[in-house]
Amino acid sequence: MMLKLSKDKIGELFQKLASSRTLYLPIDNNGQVNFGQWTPDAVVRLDQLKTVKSAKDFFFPQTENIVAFKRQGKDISIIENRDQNEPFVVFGVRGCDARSLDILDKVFLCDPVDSFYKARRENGVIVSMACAEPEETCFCGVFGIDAAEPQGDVTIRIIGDNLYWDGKTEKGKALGESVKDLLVQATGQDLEIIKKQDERSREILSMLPLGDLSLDGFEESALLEKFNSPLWKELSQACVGCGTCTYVCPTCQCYDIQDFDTGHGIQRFRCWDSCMYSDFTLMAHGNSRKSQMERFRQRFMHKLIYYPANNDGVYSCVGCGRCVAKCPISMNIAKVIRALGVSVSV
Amino acid sequence: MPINEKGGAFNPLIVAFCCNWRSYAGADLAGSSRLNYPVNVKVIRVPCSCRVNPLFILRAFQRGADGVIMCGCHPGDCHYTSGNYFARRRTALLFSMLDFLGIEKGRTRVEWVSAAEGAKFANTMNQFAETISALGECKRLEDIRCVESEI
Amino acid sequence: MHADEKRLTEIIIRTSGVNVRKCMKCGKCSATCPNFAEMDIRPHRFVSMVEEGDIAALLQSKSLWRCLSCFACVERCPRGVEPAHLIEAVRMEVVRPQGGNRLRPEAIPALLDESIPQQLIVSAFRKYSK
Amino acid sequence: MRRIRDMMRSRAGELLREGTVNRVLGWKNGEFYYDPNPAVFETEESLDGLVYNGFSAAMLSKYLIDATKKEGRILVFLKPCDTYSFNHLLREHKVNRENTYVIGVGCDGMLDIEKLRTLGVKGIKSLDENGDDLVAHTLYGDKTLARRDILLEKCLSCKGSEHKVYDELAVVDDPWQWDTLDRFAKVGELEGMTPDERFAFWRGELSRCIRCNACRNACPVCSCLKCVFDNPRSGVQAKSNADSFEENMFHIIRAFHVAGRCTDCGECSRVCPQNIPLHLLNRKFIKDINAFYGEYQAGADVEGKSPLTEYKTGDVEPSVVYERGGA
Amino acid sequence: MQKIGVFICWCGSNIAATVDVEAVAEAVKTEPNVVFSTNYQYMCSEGGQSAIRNAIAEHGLTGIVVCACSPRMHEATFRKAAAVAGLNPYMVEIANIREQCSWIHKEKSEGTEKAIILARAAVAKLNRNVPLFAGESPVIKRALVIGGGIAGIQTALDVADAGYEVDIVEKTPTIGGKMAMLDKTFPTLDCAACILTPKMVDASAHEKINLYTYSEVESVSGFVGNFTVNIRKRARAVNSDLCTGCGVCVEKCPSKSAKSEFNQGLCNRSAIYIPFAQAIPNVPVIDRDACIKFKTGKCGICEKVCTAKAIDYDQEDEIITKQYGAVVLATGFKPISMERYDEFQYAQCPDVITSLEFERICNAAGPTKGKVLRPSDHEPPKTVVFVQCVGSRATVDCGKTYCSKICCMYTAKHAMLLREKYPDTEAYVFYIDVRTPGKSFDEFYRRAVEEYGVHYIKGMVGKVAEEDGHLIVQGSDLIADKQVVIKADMVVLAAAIEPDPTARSLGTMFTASMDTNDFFTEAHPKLRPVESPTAGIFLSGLCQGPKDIPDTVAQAGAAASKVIGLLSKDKLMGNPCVAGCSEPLCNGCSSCELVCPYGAITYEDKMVIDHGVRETRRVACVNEAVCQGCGACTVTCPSGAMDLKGFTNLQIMAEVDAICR
Repeated sequence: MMLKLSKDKIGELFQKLASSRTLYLPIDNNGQVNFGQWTPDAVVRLDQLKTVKSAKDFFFPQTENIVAFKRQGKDISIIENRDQNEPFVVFGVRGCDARSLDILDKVFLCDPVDSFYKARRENGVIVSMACAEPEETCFCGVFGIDAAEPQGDVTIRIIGDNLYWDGKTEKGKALGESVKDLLVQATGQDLEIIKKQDERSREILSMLPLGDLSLDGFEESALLEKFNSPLWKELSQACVGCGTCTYVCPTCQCYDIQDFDTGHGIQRFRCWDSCMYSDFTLMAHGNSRKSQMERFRQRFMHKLIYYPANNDGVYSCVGCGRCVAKCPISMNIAKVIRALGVSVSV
Repeated sequence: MPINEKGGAFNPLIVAFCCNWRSYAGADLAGSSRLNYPVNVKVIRVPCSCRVNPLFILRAFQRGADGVIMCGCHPGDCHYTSGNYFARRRTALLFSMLDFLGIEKGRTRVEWVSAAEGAKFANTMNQFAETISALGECKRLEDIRCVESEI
Repeated sequence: MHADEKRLTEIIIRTSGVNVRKCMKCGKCSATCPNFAEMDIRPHRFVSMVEEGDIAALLQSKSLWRCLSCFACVERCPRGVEPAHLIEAVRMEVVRPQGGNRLRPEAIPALLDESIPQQLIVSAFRKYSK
Repeated sequence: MRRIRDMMRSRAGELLREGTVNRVLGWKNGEFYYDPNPAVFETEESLDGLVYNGFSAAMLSKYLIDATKKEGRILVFLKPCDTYSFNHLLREHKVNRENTYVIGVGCDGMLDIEKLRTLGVKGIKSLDENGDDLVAHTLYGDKTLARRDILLEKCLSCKGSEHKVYDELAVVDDPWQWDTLDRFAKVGELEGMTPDERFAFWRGELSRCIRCNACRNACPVCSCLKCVFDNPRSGVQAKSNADSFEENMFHIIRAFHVAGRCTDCGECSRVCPQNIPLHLLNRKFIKDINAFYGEYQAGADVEGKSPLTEYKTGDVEPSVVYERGGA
Repeated sequence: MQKIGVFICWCGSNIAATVDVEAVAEAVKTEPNVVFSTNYQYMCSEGGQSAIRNAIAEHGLTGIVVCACSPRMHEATFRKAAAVAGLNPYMVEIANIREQCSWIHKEKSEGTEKAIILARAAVAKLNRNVPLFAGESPVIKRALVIGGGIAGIQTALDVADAGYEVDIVEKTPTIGGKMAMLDKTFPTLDCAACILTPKMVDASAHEKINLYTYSEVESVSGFVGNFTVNIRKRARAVNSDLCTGCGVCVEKCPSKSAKSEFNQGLCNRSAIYIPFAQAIPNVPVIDRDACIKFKTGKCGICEKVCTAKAIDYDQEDEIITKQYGAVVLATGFKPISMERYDEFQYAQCPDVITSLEFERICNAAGPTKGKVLRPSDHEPPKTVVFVQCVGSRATVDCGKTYCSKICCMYTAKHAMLLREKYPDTEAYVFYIDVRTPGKSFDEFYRRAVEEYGVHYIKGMVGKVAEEDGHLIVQGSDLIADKQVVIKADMVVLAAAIEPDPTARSLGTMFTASMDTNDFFTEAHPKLRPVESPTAGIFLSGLCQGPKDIPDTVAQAGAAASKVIGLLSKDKLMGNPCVAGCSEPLCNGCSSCELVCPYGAITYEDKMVIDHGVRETRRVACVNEAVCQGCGACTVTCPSGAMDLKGFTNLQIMAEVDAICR
């Protein structure tokens, strides 16, 4: 059932949503837009196509404390930190990010289940948002994502003066119920407008320059051939080994677990790791991937071959294009797909 | 007496890095002359002021220090001839940077104290402790993970 | 020592800014004093008497009015004690409490003399009137 | 810049052919006009992919640390500001000058794609550069822009068109010129604020930090084989921005470690995915160094000591910091 | 995993009165790896040390923390005790709970709390300690003495007599120093020259002593046992090997208008000169500023008259590089300048002189051949006023805050000699105090008063004015409470003495610390009075503080015995707390090399194994014998490759953490 709300009442909507749970949505901090907690004076930027970081933070935060060890005299007590039961809404998630959660689910919800992640998934409601003006860096279509009508618990579209609210799942419908005073039934004319908008969006999406990227050749059977490709050396030469691509990526899921000595005890936390880092998977004997080329290769092999091989052919990339936009030296997955994909098909 | 957020009397924590040859000896002299200075001042002995790494200073603030003071030989009188000259440049720049980041500049200090200046050491510590008491708890460079109640 | 003298000693030490304990009793102040013969209490004794709090005698001293304020003693003292400032401070204690304006503006024209510099009048006015 | 690109291609071809060099380090064209990436070209044919335009900002000096360890001589293209970093690396014995052939390339100022986007230009496929006039071809039509409006922050206070080190030059007689700004203006503005305002400013900026290490890894001065922040045995290792302290600590220490060495190349701010003005930290140190110890430009030459490895007996006391106004 | 024992000292009541030692012992038991803790009345006593030794054996301790007085006091004691029990001495940490805790705090609760924190910090540091082993370095069996006055000569003779080579570097053309300028010495009144010149001859004739006169130390490197010193031997323009010391050149020299330094400028000397008759070496030197040949190129008379052909105008300064195991500073003193004391008219009246000038006037070899005559008109004075404490004990202007110590005695001597030679001459002494602590000193002063009738007036001189060829001295007589005016013919000022100005640069060169008055400081004011805090540097004579000749000679001997003690060792155990470079982390950037004050760091290309990767890298190498352990390199190293043993980054951070916990 399509509902709608006049755009000038959007503040009331946020107020209402935030009254019963934490509301996260794109907020401007000195020109940079990231998902953040809504406050009445926050600068909300729903027009921003891409937040710098993705929405994965709310389910798989950059750092989280997992357990603490407290020292009293010579005794050590263990303190659990599992209190992720706060309900929250992430509002304005684009199609790519919405899809990325499926990819993370496959990692964190398979056995053994990551209880921290699971708790957050259960407590979080995704309000996704349709893209009307995609950018040249977008290539979600390559992974079968329809940015004009993204998945999510609720999907919204902002067209003209209206916000259209489409509750899709039980969770989404329940959320709609909690703000039903603000929403009215969309008319037939509205549905017409929506249809037209979706068509226009899809037309632009089809014209995107990266839309022609082909994933042919990234099959499991080509694993060794890809692994041994001489192109990795050439492609990785520019890589400076920073973690930008992995940290802005909505699907990167590697983490490290470290201990922090607080002086009163030990706080064990997990934090994002990046396969681009020289200390990634560093072990006592050293690093299993000694060169940046090996680390660079790992990232793309994982996204394009290892992951799909283990997950029914689903690639660990949603084509959000953040890495395309943010890489300091403009090396990215699009260039990798272009270089390696073509080399096989030729 | 300033009151901290927890409602108790504010007892500032002051870390003093003292070079072994002059300032630490000056602190000893303050002791053997029975010159009082606040119990809040805790001295860490380093061979020379040039051994004081900015990491140590930030570490102290991270762990809840409210003020950090570095004492060394008077310029020109370094046991190692030039260590304090390097330390002087390093601290001038580092403390200027902390000020630039909005850390109250009263929280850092450099003082040259010779082995004969027990009284100067005690006076310096008294003054510094007063300054820090007036500034109150250091929040801006504190690491919340190190606050005891957080764990 | 009388409570009053004690209070006066403190005032004199405070207003003069002199630390009488720095004196090492070398007598160079008196040795250098150009008006030594006229002084009943000599600069070096002035210092020790303030140190002892013997203010009553100082208040009566002729030296208060015979000190030329030449500051030779201040200049020569090897310990920076500044006896002349002490004398000045005691003098002010005598002048000020004795009440009222000892120099009234209307009295000035009569005092005027070609040879008296203007500064002297101004300085006297500052000292002797309230 | 197209003229310079042509010169680069032809000279690179000649040098490869005559065997003076066996590799060429330059910028390779990408998917769009604005995303050339640093690349090594080993054959004359591959030089067709060599580009040089307003988006060749990525500095090539740091790549030479590894590249010059390899056999043979490598040709590198350095913009004027890149030569300072190259000199700095020479000073610290990080690159092998003998294995390097430097062509100094002229520069019209590099462009900031973020600024273009902020100006509302979306879906940029390519650009035409012609002096001050730029035309962006986008998914949503063409847009005309002025070059001066979208220059990278670091280029607004350009150090000048002089190359500090080179074997030969590829420059034009009539480069596009622009007015540069006082590089310390923003630092001065911050210094003029109250400590509370400064704290609020930096908290706002640094709170965006995601500890991706791009600033560090792109920095030509941060060339440690293993950074203290990556070393589990250093006692200060920190992989995540666990809290505000870590953000402060990382950036203060990073700025301190490059103090007196930073060439003010501005790469840290350019590469920051969160657009944190990190260069201001470095410029604060440079401004203080200039004020306390005399003007110093790291990378202007190869010899001599840097401000933190020398001293004068009459140096200012650290109390100079406290004597400046403010609380 | 360490096993740490903690020992808390009461220091009698010094600690125990303000620190609850039981509570400290109890509190530290919960610290990581602490397996034992106890307290004892005097930890440094044999009983305390044996308690430590026993606990080490009984509990298998791997490290100990002693909570006691300053580590500057007893760290060495406890390290030795640990070593006896088989523990590495660097597994000992001291928590200073006396000087930095019990003595500065009054409240027992506060003191106890702080002592616990300090103990905790020491335990935290100790948990990061590793055994350290000192390197050895050889001892060069030769000493350098800087300064050829009585202090330097005596030290050199004593060291040389023990069989070690000694070089004396003296900046003037002769050894002898200030003592050579003196007439008689108090309180025995024996002639200074008579007792000094034999020693000068001994020094020059001693086969183990080598003199470098007219020479200065140019630069120094190295460390205790192995200093390398560059000595600049200035050109005399006279070949010492050829010169016979006949003195014809001095006689014939036409330029005779230079002031005689030896005679305090009271008379002139020639451009080529021997400072005084008994000078050693007896070789003239050409004063290039006064010499006509050097100024105009003409003259050359000395060269013509020299039968030995010793004159060499082209002679150049020579740099001599030698190695020494020990260095003795004996740089001496000079009277302060009287130029700024306008009240005494020193600069204006030639008859106002300093005591040292008076010495020369009294001396038979002096400008007046021993007759006391006024410099202005060469008439014998009828009345002489001596003024003591000129510039001493003064806190203002150009004065010195300290007592110059020798003035009371030499002034009594001067007045006495004057009255003895000229009974008709009146002598007045203005004094603030007369200080005569010394054997037969007060008797000497009383003799001057009682037997020789010297007038002692308690008070200071305020003014000296010239009037009709006399000096009108106006001073205080504090006992009579009157101002006295004396019509004198000569005024003698007992000027304060100060360290020789060359001491400052030598102090910097040798890293010998100085006090605010530029006297060298001793390693301990009472227990190590002849050693500088810098190892291998010893102090002799007035460069350490004002003293008279017997004290100087005694100190010179003491310094010599310390030098002999050092040189008698074949090897020195080094300080193991030195810098070390972790090669896999080193970037080869050279920053550490640039800041090292000792040149202890060099760079080498080395094969480095870094996490299984083998490559040749340019890495820093520390010369452990040269490194003194300041740590400048550790902070300048961005990657943390450089660390300082005994004070590692992790150790100091552990202390910070423990204190801030």
